[in-house]
Amino acid sequence: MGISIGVGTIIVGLLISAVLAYVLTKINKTTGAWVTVLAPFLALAAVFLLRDSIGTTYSLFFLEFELTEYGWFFSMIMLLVFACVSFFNVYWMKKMVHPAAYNMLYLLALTGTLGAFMAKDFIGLFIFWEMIVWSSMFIIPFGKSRKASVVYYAFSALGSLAMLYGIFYLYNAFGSFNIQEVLKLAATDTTAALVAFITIGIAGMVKLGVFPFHLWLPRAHGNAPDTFSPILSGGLVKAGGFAVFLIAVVMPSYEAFATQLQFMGVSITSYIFILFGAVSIVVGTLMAIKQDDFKKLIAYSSVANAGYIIIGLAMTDALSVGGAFMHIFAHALASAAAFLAVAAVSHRTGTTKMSELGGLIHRMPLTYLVYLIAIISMAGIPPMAGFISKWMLFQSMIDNGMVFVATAAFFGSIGSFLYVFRPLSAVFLGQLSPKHYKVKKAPVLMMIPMIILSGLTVLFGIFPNIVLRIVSRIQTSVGMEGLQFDGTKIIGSNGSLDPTLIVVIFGIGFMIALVIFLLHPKSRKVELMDTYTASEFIYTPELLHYSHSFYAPFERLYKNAPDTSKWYKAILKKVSEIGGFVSYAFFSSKPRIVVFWIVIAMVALLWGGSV
Amino acid sequence: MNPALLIAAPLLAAFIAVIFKKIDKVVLGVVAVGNIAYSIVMAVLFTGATQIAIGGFAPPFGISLVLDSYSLIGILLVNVAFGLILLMGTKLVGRYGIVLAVSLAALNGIVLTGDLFNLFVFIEVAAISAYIMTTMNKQLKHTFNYLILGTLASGLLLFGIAVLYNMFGSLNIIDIASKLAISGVSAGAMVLPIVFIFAGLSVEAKLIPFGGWVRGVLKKSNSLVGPLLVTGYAAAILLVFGRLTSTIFIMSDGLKIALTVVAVATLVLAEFTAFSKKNLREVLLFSSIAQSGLVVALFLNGLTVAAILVLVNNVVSKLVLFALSAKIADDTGTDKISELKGVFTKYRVLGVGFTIAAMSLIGLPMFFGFVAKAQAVMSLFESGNLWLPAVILLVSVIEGIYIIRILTTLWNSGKEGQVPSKDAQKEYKLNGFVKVSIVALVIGVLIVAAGILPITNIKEFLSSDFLSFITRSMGGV
Amino acid sequence: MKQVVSILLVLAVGFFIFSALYFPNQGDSAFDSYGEVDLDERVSSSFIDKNVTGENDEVVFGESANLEDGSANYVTSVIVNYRSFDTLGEVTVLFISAFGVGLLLSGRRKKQAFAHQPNFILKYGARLVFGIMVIFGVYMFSHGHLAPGGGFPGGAIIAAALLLLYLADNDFRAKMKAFKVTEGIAGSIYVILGLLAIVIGGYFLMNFLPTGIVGTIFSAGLIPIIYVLIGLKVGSEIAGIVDSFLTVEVEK
Amino acid sequence: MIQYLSIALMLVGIYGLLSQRNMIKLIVSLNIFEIGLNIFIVSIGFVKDGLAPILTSNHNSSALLYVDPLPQAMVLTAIVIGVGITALALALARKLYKTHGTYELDEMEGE
Repeated sequence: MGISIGVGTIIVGLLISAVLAYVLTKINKTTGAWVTVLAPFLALAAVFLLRDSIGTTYSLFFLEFELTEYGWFFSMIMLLVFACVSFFNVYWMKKMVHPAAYNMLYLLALTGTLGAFMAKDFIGLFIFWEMIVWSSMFIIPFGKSRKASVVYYAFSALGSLAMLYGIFYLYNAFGSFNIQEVLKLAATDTTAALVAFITIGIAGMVKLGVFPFHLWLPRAHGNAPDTFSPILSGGLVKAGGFAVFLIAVVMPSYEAFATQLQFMGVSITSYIFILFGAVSIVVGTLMAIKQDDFKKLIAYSSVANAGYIIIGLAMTDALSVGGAFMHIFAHALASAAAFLAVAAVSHRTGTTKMSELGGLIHRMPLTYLVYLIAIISMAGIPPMAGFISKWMLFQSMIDNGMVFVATAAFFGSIGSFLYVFRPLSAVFLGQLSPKHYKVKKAPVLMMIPMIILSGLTVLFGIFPNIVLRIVSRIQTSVGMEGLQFDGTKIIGSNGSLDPTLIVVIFGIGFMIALVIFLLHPKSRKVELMDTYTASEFIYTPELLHYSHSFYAPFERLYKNAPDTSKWYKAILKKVSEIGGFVSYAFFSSKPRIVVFWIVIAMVALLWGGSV
Repeated sequence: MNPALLIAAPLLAAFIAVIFKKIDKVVLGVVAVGNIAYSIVMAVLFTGATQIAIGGFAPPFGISLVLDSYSLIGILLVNVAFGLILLMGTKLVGRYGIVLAVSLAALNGIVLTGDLFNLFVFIEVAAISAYIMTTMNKQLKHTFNYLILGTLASGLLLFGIAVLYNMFGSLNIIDIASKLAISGVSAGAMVLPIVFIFAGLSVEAKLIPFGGWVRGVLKKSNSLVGPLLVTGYAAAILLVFGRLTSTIFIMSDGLKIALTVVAVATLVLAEFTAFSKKNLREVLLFSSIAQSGLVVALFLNGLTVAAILVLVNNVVSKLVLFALSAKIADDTGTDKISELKGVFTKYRVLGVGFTIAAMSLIGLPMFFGFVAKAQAVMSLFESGNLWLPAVILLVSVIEGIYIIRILTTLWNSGKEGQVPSKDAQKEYKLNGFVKVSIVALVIGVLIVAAGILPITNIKEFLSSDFLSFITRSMGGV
Repeated sequence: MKQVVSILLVLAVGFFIFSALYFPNQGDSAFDSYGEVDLDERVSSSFIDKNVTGENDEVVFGESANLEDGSANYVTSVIVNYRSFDTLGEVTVLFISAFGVGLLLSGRRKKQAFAHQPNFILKYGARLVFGIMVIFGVYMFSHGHLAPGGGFPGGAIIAAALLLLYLADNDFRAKMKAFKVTEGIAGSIYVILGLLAIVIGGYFLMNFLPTGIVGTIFSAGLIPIIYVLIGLKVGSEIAGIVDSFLTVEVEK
Repeated sequence: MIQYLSIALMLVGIYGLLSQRNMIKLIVSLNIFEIGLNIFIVSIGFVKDGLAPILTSNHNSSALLYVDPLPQAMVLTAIVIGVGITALALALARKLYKTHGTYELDEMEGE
């Protein structure tokens, strides 16, 4: 065939496959689901092959695309996540009320992300950005909650309309929609840069789920269909990182705000963003600790991790941006893997509530391992990819002397041990609930993506330079200093990191622990219900559950903490009240009341006109 | 091509139908189709803006109809909307065929006429047909309210027109505009007539606080009257607004601000009200009030192209949304959103049409609504206005929330906290939904097409001389 | 309290109207005060000289012929000729509201009976007066182009005559179907004449007949014809309204 | 003077609409408003010492001073429209009276 593969062909191909998936699912559900598996893989291969043609522009009808270094990087992450997750779709077809619509929207969401990453102008970016929003917005209510979808849309709309304001503001100021061009120009004009930074920044923060826009994450991630939660958390959220990257780095915010008050090495505007990041680390961590629902817990952990990403991007030095990129990548892999493990558990047991699960390590050992690797990476423990990124971020924070932020980040890291351990122990360790005696292993097809994701997490934990060299090239491509390497070492400003060495040390430590474990006498295995108290048997497994009131002391500590969702609810309540008042006062069925308002309005207008 | 035929034909139809009662529906159908066809032909053969004199007396002496690209858009919009509404609600026409024909004539007259007093007459004809039509909804008390307010409004309008006649000795809009330009009448002298005309039109255009009648009259409306009042009538009146603001509304700064405040307050408050409502038709009603406010605000700022695009988008999408909602309400006996969970699971085509219209309404890209909203925001920026775009976009968030709330509820039957399943599905029965579905789907396809095509050359489109084209064609004033 | 607020509001509106019309700021006065009107600044001056389409200096009663408009009554010439389109709309208003009244007060109906049976003299006296009134009404609308009056008052007089019969005779019930047909035909002819004018003269509602000598009964072209049509139409419509109001719904 | 009074009459009509609750009184108020308006419109066509705009054998030339015929034509239209609306309003009032047994808007049941 004479068609050369380009971004246009990929987008069109995905759109066609979305329609194809819809039609095929109508005919046969499984066939349709396989389309959603094949399409991302083909796209992944195609985008991978486009590595050499970075910098080329493509056009598709009226849309223009440009393959940039960072666009390629983000697209690869996204496609990887989609490709892996889509294996699960096959198993979920029977559970859906609208399977055909699900498959179509799933691929449309993928198209949206790719289009947004590769768009050359802002109009394209916005169109695809909104495509992500509405395709996922229709998928979320297929899960447990309709409200979640509305909450998701409300925040997304806030973000994307803020972005639209920024786009048109910039167009009005510079007469162009071209992303690169406009952002370069904006850097020379502090006001325009500020507007762009705030508006597009809000869009990014909303997508990332940074405080105070984090509320949609637990609701949407927690209630979306199990197969879509990994997409949301591992994939779509990262589009927010893309938006923040645009305004922080592609538009060199350090140059644009050079005249502003500088604070800890960054401008005050950037510092405010960093502070939001710090707050969301703390909030995300604290909230994650108290969740009972497995999926909500990971969702809150995503909030915390979004905080790291935005801090890294807003600090705009080589190490921090590199760290943020690495973190985007690592967290995408880890959270997708974690959510997939949840999905696998949910597929076999039908629940994601931790208090109803337990002891699944005996039934689903491989799932347990995948989850373990994922949470180790999320918590930033070597030798996983998550450790590398966190190390880079901490390095940078300390360089800049950001004590408060660094404290928050450390708090988040320690907190993450608490919350990742809880599901681990509650779901996989402990005793098996009697309901789940007959649970089988996760199906083979589900294992494939989980193993791929875990494998990559470990691989890039040991050899992070594979990714970091790409990141370094991205940094030089947007005109900033790139990361420095020395063999397998990553050079920081006050120290360097050799991941391979760390792995070796960790490997030795692990061996010693294993030996001790093997030599130690085995404990006796006890069934959950094999107990009695006051000479009575107990029949409620929940009360005996390992994770029952797991962190009760902690929870008591912050019981009275302010609840952000209350603020939004209060705003909406006010809106509703005003609406009710308007309806009551102005839209009366009594002519004299309306005449009264008409006369008042006329007097006001006549008076206003004569002023 | 004489546009007077668009007015004469429905009138003739009404007069004939009163003699031969049995054929009124046939006549009405023929006229509706004929008007659509004729307006399309006129659009195709359109060569340039002209004033067509009635009775052979050249303007400003006789009454004249203005045929320019602006009124062309208007008649296309009004006639097509009317035809589609009629198609979807044929069964409801009953004995009201004559009233509908007269209202069609009046709407065309409102859009076309270039004479202020003639405008008043047609507004009255339209209003009286509307009063009679709204009695279909069996809310007579509210109809009475509407009648009182509508009559007061047209009285105010007439007062403004009389003052203008005294000042300029003419009733022709373009003649007054040119006399205004020549005589250099100060903006202060224009305050009184402008405020009275504005107030008179606002009652029909449903601006807050003028349009207080609308909730009672339309919240229980059937799928014929409601869509007609919300789309056709609103479009015609708002187009008049546009014509007047761009010709004879010479406003002092204070008055311009005051009028803009009314329009923007309508936009914001009506969206808030729509947000607080729980019934489909009420939500849509307040949403269209808000859109009227937006359109008027854009007109007042001289952004005619943007205003027209927003208006067209609102008319087209509200047409589908309101007609389908009323249809659902007629057949299921309720239009409470929470009681209609998952109604689209069974009627998917209907649902797709509804969804596309709704998404166009909130202005998501790939739909026509985005083009309209983008144009509005963009041209506001160009005119140096930075706060109104922010208001529009913030209000869009509220609008999006309630529309998405409707969509997710109507598509998914599951209880909150549970995955939807087919067993929990409530059974709905809609009669004769096929026709409605097809109309909705066709409009949906058009919305998507119109949403994709102009973006092809969005830059040219946005910077095109469409605006100057319109002002030029307004008789060169 | 409410009254006080209402009065204050009304006074405020009045204040603005008066100050804008009669006490304007310096340079804001554009409103011609009462009686101080220069007709030459208005379109009406051309209506009086009848020179909208051509040159014409003076119209003389009984002499000027074949002008653009042949009516001696200027108001009539404005209503039925220069602004005939308004009149079509106006006729439509009455038509549609009569129809609406009929719709609202429909159902199986019978005439509302009075408590006292009207006596013989009233009954037959009314018939006599009815005849006179109808003749007067016909005179009114057929001389609309020469004298005050015209189709609308003429029609109203005819309807009043019918009202008289309704009031005077318990058994009287007009044939509503005939009225409907009359108004339908009259309206249709009006529109058809307008459309015919497009064919003949190129303009909707153009006065395409020769206008004759100003001041004679057979003058002014289409004006008398249209006024007769309007008279018939208004008469039957108002009669229809009267009928609707004077009858009551039959209880089932 | 007559113009001032006509405006005053309009204001009385508006006051009626503001203060009345009875349907018939509302219709009457509306009519008062319309009559005031009509007189106002006629008055703007008045020319001092002008003749009634009809050519007769006495006043047989258009060169004489006539009052403006156009506002009179407008008023004729406005009157007819007013008649139509009043008829419709009365019909509505009567229909409502039949269902609710009252002309007072506030005493009617329902919303």
